[in-house]
Amino acid sequence: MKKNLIRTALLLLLIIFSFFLYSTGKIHYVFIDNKTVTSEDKTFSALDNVSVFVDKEDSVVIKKRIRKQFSVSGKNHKITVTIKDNDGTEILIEKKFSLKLSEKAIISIPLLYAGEENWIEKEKFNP
Amino acid sequence: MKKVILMISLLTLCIFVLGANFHIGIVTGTVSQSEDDLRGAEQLIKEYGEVANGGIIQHVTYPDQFMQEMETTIAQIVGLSDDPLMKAIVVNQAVPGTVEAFRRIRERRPDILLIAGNPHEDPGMIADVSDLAITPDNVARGYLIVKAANMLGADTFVHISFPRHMSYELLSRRRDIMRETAKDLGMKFVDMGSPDPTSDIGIAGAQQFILEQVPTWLETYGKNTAFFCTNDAHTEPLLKRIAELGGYFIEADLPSPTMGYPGALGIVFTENEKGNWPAIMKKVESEVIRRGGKGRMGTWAFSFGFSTTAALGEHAKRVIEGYSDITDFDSVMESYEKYTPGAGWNGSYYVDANGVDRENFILVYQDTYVFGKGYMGMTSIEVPEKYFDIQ
Amino acid sequence: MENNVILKLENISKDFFGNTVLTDINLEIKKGEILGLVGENGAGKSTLMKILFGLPEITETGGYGGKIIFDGKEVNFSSPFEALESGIGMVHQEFSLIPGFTTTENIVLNRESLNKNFLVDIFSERMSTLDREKMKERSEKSIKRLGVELDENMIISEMPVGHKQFTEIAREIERSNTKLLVLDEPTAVLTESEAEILLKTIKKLSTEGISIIFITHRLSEIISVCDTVSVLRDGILVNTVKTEETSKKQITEWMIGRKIDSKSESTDKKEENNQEIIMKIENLWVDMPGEIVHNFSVDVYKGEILGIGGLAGQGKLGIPNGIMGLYKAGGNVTFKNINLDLNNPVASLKKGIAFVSEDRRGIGLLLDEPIDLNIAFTAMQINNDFIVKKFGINWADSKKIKKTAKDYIEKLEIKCISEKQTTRQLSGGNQQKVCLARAFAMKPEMLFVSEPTRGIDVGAKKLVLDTLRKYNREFGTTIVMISSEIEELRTISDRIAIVSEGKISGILPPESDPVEFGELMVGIKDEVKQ
Amino acid sequence: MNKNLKKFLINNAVPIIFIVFSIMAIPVSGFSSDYLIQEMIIRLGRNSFLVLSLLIPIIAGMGLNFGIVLGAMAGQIGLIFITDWQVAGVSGMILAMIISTPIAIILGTLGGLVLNKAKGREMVTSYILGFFINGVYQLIVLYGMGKIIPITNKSILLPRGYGIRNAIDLNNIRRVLDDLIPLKIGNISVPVATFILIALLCLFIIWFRKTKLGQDMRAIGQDMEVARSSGINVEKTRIISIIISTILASYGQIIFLQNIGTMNTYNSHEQIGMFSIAALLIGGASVIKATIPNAFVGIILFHLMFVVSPRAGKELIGQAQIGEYFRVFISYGIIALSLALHSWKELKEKERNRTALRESLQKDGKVES
Repeated sequence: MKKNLIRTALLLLLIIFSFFLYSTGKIHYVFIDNKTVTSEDKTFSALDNVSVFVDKEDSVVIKKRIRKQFSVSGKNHKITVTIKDNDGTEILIEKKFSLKLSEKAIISIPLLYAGEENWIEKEKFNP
Repeated sequence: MKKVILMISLLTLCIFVLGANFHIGIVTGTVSQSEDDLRGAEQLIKEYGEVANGGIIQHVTYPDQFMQEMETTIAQIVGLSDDPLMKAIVVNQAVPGTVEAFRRIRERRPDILLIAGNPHEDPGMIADVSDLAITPDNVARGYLIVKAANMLGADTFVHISFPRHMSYELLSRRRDIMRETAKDLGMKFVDMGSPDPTSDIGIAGAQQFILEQVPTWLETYGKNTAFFCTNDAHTEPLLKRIAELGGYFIEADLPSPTMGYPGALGIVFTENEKGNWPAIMKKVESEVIRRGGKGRMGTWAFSFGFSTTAALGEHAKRVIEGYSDITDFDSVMESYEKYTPGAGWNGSYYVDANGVDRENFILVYQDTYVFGKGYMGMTSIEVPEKYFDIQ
Repeated sequence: MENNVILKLENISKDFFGNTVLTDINLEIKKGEILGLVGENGAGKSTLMKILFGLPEITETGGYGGKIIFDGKEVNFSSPFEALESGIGMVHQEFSLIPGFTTTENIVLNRESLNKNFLVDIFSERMSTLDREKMKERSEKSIKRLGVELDENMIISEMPVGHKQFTEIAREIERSNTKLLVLDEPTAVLTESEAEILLKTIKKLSTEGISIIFITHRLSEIISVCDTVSVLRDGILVNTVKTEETSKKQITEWMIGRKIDSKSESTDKKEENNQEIIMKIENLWVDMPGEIVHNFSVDVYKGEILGIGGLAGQGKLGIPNGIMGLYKAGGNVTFKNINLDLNNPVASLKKGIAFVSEDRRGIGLLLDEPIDLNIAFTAMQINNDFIVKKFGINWADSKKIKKTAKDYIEKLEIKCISEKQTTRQLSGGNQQKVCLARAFAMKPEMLFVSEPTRGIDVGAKKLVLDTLRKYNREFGTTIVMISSEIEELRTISDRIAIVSEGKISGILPPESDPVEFGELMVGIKDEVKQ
Repeated sequence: MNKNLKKFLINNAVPIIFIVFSIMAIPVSGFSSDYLIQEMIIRLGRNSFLVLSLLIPIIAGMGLNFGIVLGAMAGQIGLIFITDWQVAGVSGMILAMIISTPIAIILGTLGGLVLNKAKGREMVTSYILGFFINGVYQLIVLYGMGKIIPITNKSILLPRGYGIRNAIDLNNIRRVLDDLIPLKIGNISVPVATFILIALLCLFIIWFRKTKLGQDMRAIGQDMEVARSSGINVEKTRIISIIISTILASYGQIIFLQNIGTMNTYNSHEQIGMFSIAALLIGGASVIKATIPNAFVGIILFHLMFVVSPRAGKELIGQAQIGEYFRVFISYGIIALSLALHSWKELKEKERNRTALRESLQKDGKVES
């Protein structure tokens, strides 16, 4: 009897632990677009010399009209964008965002650069 | 004494070739698994010499049982990066394990160009880790093979495969495109199952199955039936029966005049002919015509395996020497044409399911050659856009 | 008085599919009593013990009849573990020890002292670790109780045989509740000094109140240690008496039982006393499964018929099989003063020694070949008989083969349609005759015949024996005949050697008292007569 | 020859032959020592768990458990699930282990039950059992997944909507354990966390041998009938030993694949049993006795041969494919050799035991010499 009690408790603990593992390990996709977009009748054109990294991954150069994909695990994330202007000055943009278990994010560099509110779009994700 | 002379001649050779201070690693299957790939490597060795003899080509092979012995495949490919002069590694075919091997090489030697021919692993995976990947354009071919069959006069199209192959995304996608094309061209499409030669039934059993079934199929669907099979082992018995009994065979999954034809028609090549594609074509063509397969049976005039190994090696050399860019489509086509005089090539970039562009993943195809008829000019036919959207 | 009885067997009977092996056995053992249980092999001792222990093979074959009352309660054990639980310990004939374990590990086998840990609560008791200290203590205590010297850290497989026996007993008495201990031939493998210690131990245990059933073939041990002795014969309890009221001779008579004329019908005795030795066997050992010969020495005289008898499994069958090279053997065997190459069947055959095996269907006959070829086969192979040379090639001389076969068919009265009949179709007796014919066809100087009458009917038996004797008398062939039936040996042999525990326990003339044979068979060493 | 030396040579014939082969082949192959050492460290980390999982059934006298293929399949099913759910990192790996455990227990029980019906022929039976379960595995993964078992991730699902793809990218958990605690000595990186896990497993095995269960297994391994007559539940204990082995193998396969980074859904497990057993045998183990050092020595020698022989063959003969054939010849030839040597060793052992028996009988005066 005592044994069964201990076993049940341990099993429950294991299941809770599994859920914990699931939530900390769950992958989210972050798509980053460097494409010209039109938002509220304004056009934000794609940028040159953009490099991006999300969380601690290595930085990636995103050419014009290209979409790149990042995968990150966990809830809270940080995106760091480095943009080199035509005159050679570097602009660094850092943003934090968090995602629910089944969400993916689409981030638009031109919108982010322009400081627009809707730089990030979160969608329900069905792989 | 002999040894001394050998040593001296080797040394002199070394001095001569030292000008090119880089090596290119080529990984292929063995003769028993994929002879043409290996012949491509031999072609490169003939041209540029072997590392052991002071040349630039280092050739190794992956295991015959590559599905089970992935560890060895990885070790073989990674082993090449142990050479500090190694500047490019070409794996053709890029069997499972190549992705991981490339990842490992990237970590230790980011300077090495990694090129994959005909990858077996998922396109997305290989595109992530390699500098360049090339595979037959099964999307375009899905349309073009059926189209060619239609042009020759076939009214039914039979696609022969088995679940393991259908678990390869590009293969099953091609099947779906073929089905769609057949429908659009007003042909009947049959999706035929067959035993997997790597299963317990073995190659012999799988071939027996084809030998026994083709006459029945021809009876059921009529003489104007074109056949296509995804497996190399199935090709030989299929060709044998088609030559005897009728039906159409446009091209093999990995088309080559040496694919299936020699075994099916009992053609033996001399040592000189091996790797000499015009001579091989001549011999195969005359035999096919003699057996009455004129205008019904086709292939690519140059083996895809052979031309890919050779062309990728050549392309790698050009890139290292600074003559071209690794993802330069035209340069790749040029390299192909260098080894396939007379045959046309075409292709496109790969776009994955998320719409992400893969600039380093090129899909290519060669013009179809029908024996007794010549090139079909398939490379100049535009493939309608809608077929690219079939996932 | 009744309270003192620890075990009572009432009317125990048992049959295996209609084959009665035990009839109405009644036995009683008191607390602290030592009961000797004797009987020939196959008399039913082991079946009785199996019933007592509730072995599955008993229940699977229909159970037993009668009642067992142990410690005042009627019991019917369904497994040996239940028997062990209630306090009956058993020391087996074969060592029931784990060879790679130490003495201690064996003594406390499956009753180890344990240290608990947290995993026990999650999984089971078996996750506890062993408490080696305590285990050692327990085994030391148990060894002390036995009163013997045993190294508790020694690996069993490196131990002398005697110590293994003690380890087994120590294990049984380590169980705190053991009230009755069954010892199945514990002294069979011991040296005399070891056996003495064991007997002392048994006495000691009985004074501590443990009752003991002592099964042995050594009657002197029964006399010296047991309080009572029970004799089993052919499944019947012949007698139970106090040991002080009986003698070895009496016990042996009960065991052997059959009333036979002490004068055998053997008549045709050879007059001349030929003492020329044709084969000298010294220290022969043979590694034949179930018939291990340890150290067998005997001289075979030219022209005699030497009978070799003994209980089953004592090694008599191993002798010819070893000499003929069918099983691995060693020792010195000389044939006509020349050393015989053991482990080489052809060498023995080439020297003119033939063998009619007890395994007729296995190695004796080519079952799918005709009679004539069977008869000629060995002679063709070994002596190049029945062979004609034509064009430089050896051909079988079919005419001669046919003639010889017909000859033997007639002489031995082999019942068959023709000499071309395959031997598979023949009856057992006739197959045996073909085997003999084949041996005769080789014209051997010496012939080993192993169990020639096994499985054939009485008429055929007589014929086979007569043939052997006739052949011996006519050609002067030396014959060594191995048989389980002493009577058979007595009718034909000139001398009879009895084998016990792999070596010779004595040689007797055929007219000796059957009791003497019996005594030799069960290995009463001190009464060996030449 | 000295008797002890001879005995030593006979007992260690297999590793000695391998060492000799390796010593000859290493210089010929032309690999740098850095590369070889790195490769051996990777392979130790990758394979040790699998090879060590063979030890417990050997203790229980069940021989070499080809049935670890069952465990490998359980591990792969765990990996399929975490890939489907997109759980990455160490969390993903541990989750895969948790998922694979009940599957391994079921498969292990099944395996144990079958092996109990085939006492004395465990090795062949477990080998065949691997094939049988492989069929079931294929059925589940190729038809069940996506149809009955919900799989949502399109990237691992076949385009037809059910069944798992031929190859699964394990990038999510690729090398997470190996790189958990990074350590680089010179040019060589050491998977510290993996080695810690392996060390823990070794400690577990050592501890396990001291438990009551371990003692029972040893007893059963030496003499099943005696163990049974002493009241040990032989059948159950044997099943437990197979279950433990299967669970360990499933973890082993997960560790193996996290290092490899890709999973051949239908083939990755197939050669696991064969190669692990070969490695163990080459390490000097036998069907009845295997130690932890045997496992490590075996992995190093076997994989050294595997890495070195293709290149050695190529350099010797000059043709790339000959290298591959040379490797196949050497590797499989040596597995055959080690099995043959093993049975030869057993024969010698038996002969020696018999002589010893005779000698001891003589000593005891049962047989006068």
